[in-house]
Amino acid sequence: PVTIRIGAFPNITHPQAMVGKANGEFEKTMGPGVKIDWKTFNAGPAAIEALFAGAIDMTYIGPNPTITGYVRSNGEALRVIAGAASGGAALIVRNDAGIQKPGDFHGKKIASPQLGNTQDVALRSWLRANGLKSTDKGGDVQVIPLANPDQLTLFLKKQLDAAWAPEPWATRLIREGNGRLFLDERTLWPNQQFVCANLIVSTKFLKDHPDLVKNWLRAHVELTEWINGHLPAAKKILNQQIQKETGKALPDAVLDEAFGRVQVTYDPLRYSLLSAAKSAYDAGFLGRQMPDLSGLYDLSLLNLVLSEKGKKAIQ
Amino acid sequence: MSVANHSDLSTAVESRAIGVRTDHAAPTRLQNRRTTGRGILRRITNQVIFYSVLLGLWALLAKLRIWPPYLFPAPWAVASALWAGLQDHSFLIGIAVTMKRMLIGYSLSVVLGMILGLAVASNKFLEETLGALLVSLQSLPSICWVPLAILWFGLTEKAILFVLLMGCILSVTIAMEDGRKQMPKIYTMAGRNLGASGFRLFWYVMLPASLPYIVSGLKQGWAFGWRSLIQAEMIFLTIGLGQLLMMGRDLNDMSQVIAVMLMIIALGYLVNRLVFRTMERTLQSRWGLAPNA
Amino acid sequence: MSVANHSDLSTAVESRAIGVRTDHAAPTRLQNRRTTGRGILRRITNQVIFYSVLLGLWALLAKLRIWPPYLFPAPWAVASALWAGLQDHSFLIGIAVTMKRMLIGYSLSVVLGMILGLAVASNKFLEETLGALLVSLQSLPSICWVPLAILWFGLTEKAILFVLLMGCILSVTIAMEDGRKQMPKIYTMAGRNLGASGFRLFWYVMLPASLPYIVSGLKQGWAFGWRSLIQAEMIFLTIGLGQLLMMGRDLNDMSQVIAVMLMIIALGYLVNRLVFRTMERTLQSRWGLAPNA
Amino acid sequence: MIPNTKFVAAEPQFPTPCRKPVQSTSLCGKTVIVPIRQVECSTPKIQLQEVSLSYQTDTGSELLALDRIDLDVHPGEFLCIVGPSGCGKSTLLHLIAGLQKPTSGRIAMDGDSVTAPGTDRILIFQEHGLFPWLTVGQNVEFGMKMKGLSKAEREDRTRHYLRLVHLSQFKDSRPHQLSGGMRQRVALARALATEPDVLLMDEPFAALDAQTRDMLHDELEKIWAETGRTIIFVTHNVREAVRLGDRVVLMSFRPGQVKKEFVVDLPRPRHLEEVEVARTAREILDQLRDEINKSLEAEYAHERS
Amino acid sequence: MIPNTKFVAAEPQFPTPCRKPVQSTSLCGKTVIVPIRQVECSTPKIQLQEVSLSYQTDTGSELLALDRIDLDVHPGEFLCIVGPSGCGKSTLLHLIAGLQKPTSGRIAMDGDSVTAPGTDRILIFQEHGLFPWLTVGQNVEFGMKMKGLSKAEREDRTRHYLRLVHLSQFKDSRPHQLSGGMRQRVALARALATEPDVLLMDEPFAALDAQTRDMLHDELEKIWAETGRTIIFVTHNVREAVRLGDRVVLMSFRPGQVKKEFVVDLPRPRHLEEVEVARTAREILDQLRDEINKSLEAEYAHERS
Ligand SMILES: Nc1ncnc2c1ncn2[C@@H]1O[C@H](COP(=O)(O)OP(=O)(O)OP(=O)(O)O)[C@@H](O)[C@H]1O
Ligand SMILES: Nc1ncnc2c1ncn2[C@@H]1O[C@H](COP(=O)(O)OP(=O)(O)OP(=O)(O)O)[C@@H](O)[C@H]1O
Ligand SMILES: [Mg+2]
Ligand SMILES: [Mg+2]
Repeated sequence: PVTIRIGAFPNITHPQAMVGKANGEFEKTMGPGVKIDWKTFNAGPAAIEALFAGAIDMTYIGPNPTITGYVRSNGEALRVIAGAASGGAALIVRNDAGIQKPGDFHGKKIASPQLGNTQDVALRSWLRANGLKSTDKGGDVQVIPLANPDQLTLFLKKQLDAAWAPEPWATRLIREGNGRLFLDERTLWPNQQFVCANLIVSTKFLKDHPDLVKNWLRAHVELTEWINGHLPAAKKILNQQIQKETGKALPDAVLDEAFGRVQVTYDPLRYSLLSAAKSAYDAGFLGRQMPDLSGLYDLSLLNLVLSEKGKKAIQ
Repeated sequence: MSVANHSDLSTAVESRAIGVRTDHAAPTRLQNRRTTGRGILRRITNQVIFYSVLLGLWALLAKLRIWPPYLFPAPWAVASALWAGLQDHSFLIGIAVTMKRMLIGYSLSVVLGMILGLAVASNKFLEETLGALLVSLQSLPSICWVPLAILWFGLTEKAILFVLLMGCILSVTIAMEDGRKQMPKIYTMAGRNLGASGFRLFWYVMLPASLPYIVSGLKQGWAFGWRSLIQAEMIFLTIGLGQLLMMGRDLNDMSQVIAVMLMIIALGYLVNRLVFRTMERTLQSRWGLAPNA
Repeated sequence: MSVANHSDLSTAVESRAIGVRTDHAAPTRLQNRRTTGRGILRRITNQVIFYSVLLGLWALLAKLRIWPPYLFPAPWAVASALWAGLQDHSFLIGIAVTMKRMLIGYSLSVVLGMILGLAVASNKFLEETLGALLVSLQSLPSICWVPLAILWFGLTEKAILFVLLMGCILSVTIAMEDGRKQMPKIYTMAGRNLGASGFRLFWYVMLPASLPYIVSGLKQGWAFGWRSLIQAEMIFLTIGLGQLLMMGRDLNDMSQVIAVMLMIIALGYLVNRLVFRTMERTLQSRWGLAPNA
Repeated sequence: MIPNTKFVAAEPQFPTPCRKPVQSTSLCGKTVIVPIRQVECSTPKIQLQEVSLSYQTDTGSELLALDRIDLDVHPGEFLCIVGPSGCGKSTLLHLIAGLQKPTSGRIAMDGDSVTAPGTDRILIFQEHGLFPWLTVGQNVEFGMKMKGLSKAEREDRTRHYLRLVHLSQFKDSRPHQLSGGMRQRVALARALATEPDVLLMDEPFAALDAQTRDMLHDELEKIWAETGRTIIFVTHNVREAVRLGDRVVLMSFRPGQVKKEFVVDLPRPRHLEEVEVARTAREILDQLRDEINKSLEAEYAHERS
Repeated sequence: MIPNTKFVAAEPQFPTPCRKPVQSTSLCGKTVIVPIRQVECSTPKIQLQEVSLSYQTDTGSELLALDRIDLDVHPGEFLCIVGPSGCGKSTLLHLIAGLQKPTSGRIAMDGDSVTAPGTDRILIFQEHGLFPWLTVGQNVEFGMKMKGLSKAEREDRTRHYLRLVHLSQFKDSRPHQLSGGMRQRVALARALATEPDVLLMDEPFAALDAQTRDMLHDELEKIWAETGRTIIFVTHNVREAVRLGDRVVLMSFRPGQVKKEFVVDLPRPRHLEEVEVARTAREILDQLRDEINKSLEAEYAHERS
């Protein structure tokens, strides 16, 4: 039998993977001839590394690792074949930091989870859009790349004023770190939609096993629809799976609030990724030349699946 | 009279023992004293006192709520995390998996490290080239080996073992080299004079002569390996203590982090007591080295 | 005749030197041989050959494209990354910042490690309690100290130093303990007999007597510390080699990762050659220990 | 050469004559050492009462090295100990030095129990025990430094005692650069330099050539006579014991016991090659022979078993 | 006791008489050792030609330890070397053993240059050099194991030689559990057990009591007589040298040179306390005294400078 090796994070932004893993949807769709080998990651670069090395065939992953992976391999290594989730990031400020409006960020410390990652890029472009400058660009706003758990600690120590954080950390910063929602990133985008996770496949696997990929996409789309149709049940399964993999479930309140800012979708929201890439390039993360991302998407299989189901194709 | 005097003497000496290490008794005699019921009792009492005080201090700090409890959890919170983890077997499985990896990887490292050490020791060319490189390689953090590991072994157990290996193999090799460099000249002279040369000189003379260093290196290698393994598990996110630690951290669950840390410490303590202490003791009593008390 | 014979002899001995280390000449004499022009020349030739072969192999593998170049970059790709990093000074600044931290943190560790070692050595109670704990603590990966560091020191240099300290202080302490345990009994006996006791016994006898171990421990401590520092820098993401490494990794830029690794190796090599080798040499020639060649 | 010598063989508990420091008087440029005898005696300098020591071997069995030793050493006495190899001579000195603790019995110095080493009793180890990390000069200085002597004083004495053992030229050498005999002499200088009340010497001249040893005998005797120090001197050379000692204690083969004591009543200075010294030595040797035979018997008994 | 003894003092290059192995014949239950003299001589067993060695000291200056030594040792000869402490005796043995390399000159064994240690020349180190990680028995076995002897043979010989040095009971002890003299005897047994062509002995009996030493003298002489081995024996005890040697080489004080050779032509077995042995020894001692005086002069010269 063939084996599909697929990566995912035990995280609410990878809902199809978590729910599908839990209820066996993928096994059902792929049939008995296919063995599914799940690999767990908790950071994009490691997943890309594994994809490069041929250790996995597909993975659910955020947009920025996708871009760097594509650019680093000169467009050789991977293709985006579907979206997974949208939204799920927010700018949180500490209640007693005295921040009411963008202008108040002068001289403040803002954290992002990782240099050059999705939130980091979004933060930097938002700052620029609001006429603020980070210290490394000669301004007075300090952008500090810092792991999410450490952001919470520093919120409590009052050494950090704000953070651009993904879910569920945004919610936790609000609930446990005396934080306040300053900006939901969705408000910055058309249709309140921007990609926060998509499904990528290694080019080689896509070429060798288009049928398998297509089957996978079928399950993926079905799961997406099921989740959107059965939100409470889906959330429960999602949380159980997270608990299974991480040893700890999210508190229900956190789950509800966090998931409220996430939308499950199979649309890769191409425009949002391209605009994020532009921002990343502007911030200096993608080298000297704006990379050509025209070959990044291969949505033909997704569209086949959608048309089978009588749904609108995605360009 | 002699009885009275004797007890006089022994208390006098006993009381001195609180000062700097006194080795006025032969090692065998000291071991004797150590294995007496009284000695063990005293040691256990000391340890109970010490750890109780530590625990009390921790409880006090937690009670005072200088730091919020999710950053500085109280002992009972950690205890309940520990209990929960043990209840649902996740900790036990983690320990089992991690220990299994450690045992395999460490044994491999020791064997390979010794072979490497032998190669470097027995070949002038290798020593001048590879030898110098090895020490420098040792300062690379384990994360550097992760891409190579994935490249060569994929996301398998082997990759984790590789990272672990790269973490501790060099400790063993370097300890062997140190032992060889610092060992008294008379041993190799006597060995060569009695007809040992080449491999046999290494095996029968240089290796045993540098045993004290090798034991020290094995100890350090164990620590290095353990750290590398935990880190590898954190990166690869496969079952194990490293994953539990990472999850605790990712979820900002300090009770779990500390519970896992306690387990790591306890395991380290156990291995040290059961394995390395025994090795040291044997060495000391056989070689007649300074007793450890 | 004596001249002819002499050269006969010396070549005979020279050719033997390719086999297992022969220490038939006194250390001082050997050092002499080593510092002769011919010896140095040969060593350099050896090293040039070795590293050229390594480089050639790497280039070959890269050329064959067994692995994709974005994962296994060619030497020239790494060279250009290195060049770029040096050009825009980011590497130089990284090295400077990291080395500064390392020097401060390492010196602190050595001093504190020795004090800790002394405390453990001089107090039976501490030895039985703290002593056992220390070895176990050593197996905790540095990441465990990060939450505590942030909690206590916030986002400051101090936090990084703390992580570094926790990484290598124990190596020094443990090496001191090992040295004390494995040192020949006669030294403490002679010292006590001549009136040394308490602190002075430690300082004037036990410490120098365990110097060979301490040097070994300092070496291992340096490696431990270096790893911890890099990891701390990766987590705190402040300027430094760790950050450069992390950025390379986050951006999946293997050329940069390898370039930074090469810099770390080169620094390790330099420090080892300049500092630790010298210490070992001095020790060997003073104590008349087995020469290293 | 010197006719009026006397030799007394004594049972272990024989009340040995007690000596005050001898006086040395200069006679025609040559120092003649004349012991002054006293009948009345203060407390012994060193007193061993029923001292036993047993080592535990790896196999768990016990090896009784010293068996109920009773011994009094008087202030200013020069006591020599001889006995077969492995009879416990070194162990005995370690006990007196306070480096080991007896399994039973009591050791007292000036009436006080010995529980730890002290600078009043300096031991010269059989295997020298020089510190390899110090130069020869620093080794000699070590004990004085521990005693807190001033730098000038230390340097003075170092110079003096290194010269005494003929090693001035090697002040800055390392111990490993010396020959076996030279190391022994450094150890001797190191011990003498601290100028202790009691000197415990464990075969200090074993590795020396006859000439050097003769000269050191003279020097040691002179120091002893001039300072009134108490010396316990272990040697395997019976003649040397007779040459130097006021009293020679013969120890028995395992377990080490005091087999016999001999008071050597020959006038000083004596000479190793003297007839009287030789005769006395032969007397002791005969007794020693019995002990060795016992050791042989033990050996053959073990063979047979 | 034995009247017909002869003593010849010889200049260094004096052609020493060459010996074949002596024969031992049993006479009324006592072994009498009779040397057989030969005038014709094959190649020397060991030949030193203009051998010099200098050590470099820390300060960079050189210390000339051996200065152009010329020495032939004949097959089956028992050669003793005496000399003042620090004159280079141990260094000389190390050179012959191949453990050190001369600064200049040539050392040959059976005509071949010596460049490395070999099992045909076994050295007993002055500081024993036992392996602390092996038991006494394993230490003795070590050389035989390296030679590839069978287990049974090894055990046999170990038993035999341990018994020879009276240490059968300590077969399973560790070296650190032995007394100084016992360690020396183990080292002796270890060297003898490999049964080498040439035995190099560096003060092997220095730490032994008179009786034990006497017995080991007898044993050594017997082994030598029975096997025809060549022995180079360093000692500081001139009498011992005369007791054992066919020839005694006196070395001069730094730099070590062959000052004089003495052929000892006394019938064997000799005894340490014999008058003739004593007389010969005194003769050598007188020469030694000159050397010591030189060392004293060097000492005082250094003092003054
Ligand atoms: N650490 C030890 N463990 C066990 N036995 C020991 C130890 N040290 C000494 N012995 C035993 O104690 C006995 C006496 O040893 P000691 O060194 O006192 O003898 P000695 O009289 O000094 O002999 P020598 O003249 O050979 O130096 C010996 O039989 C020896 O085997
Ligand atoms: N490793 C060394 N480095 C420098 N000098 C040395 C070294 N070893 C020995 N020497 C010097 O060489 C000389 C001869 O030493 P050696 O050990 O051969 O003397 P020896 O005749 O055996 O004396 P002893 O009778 O005291 O054992 C001594 O003066 C000594 O200081
Ligand atoms: Mg002794
Ligand atoms: Mg010598």
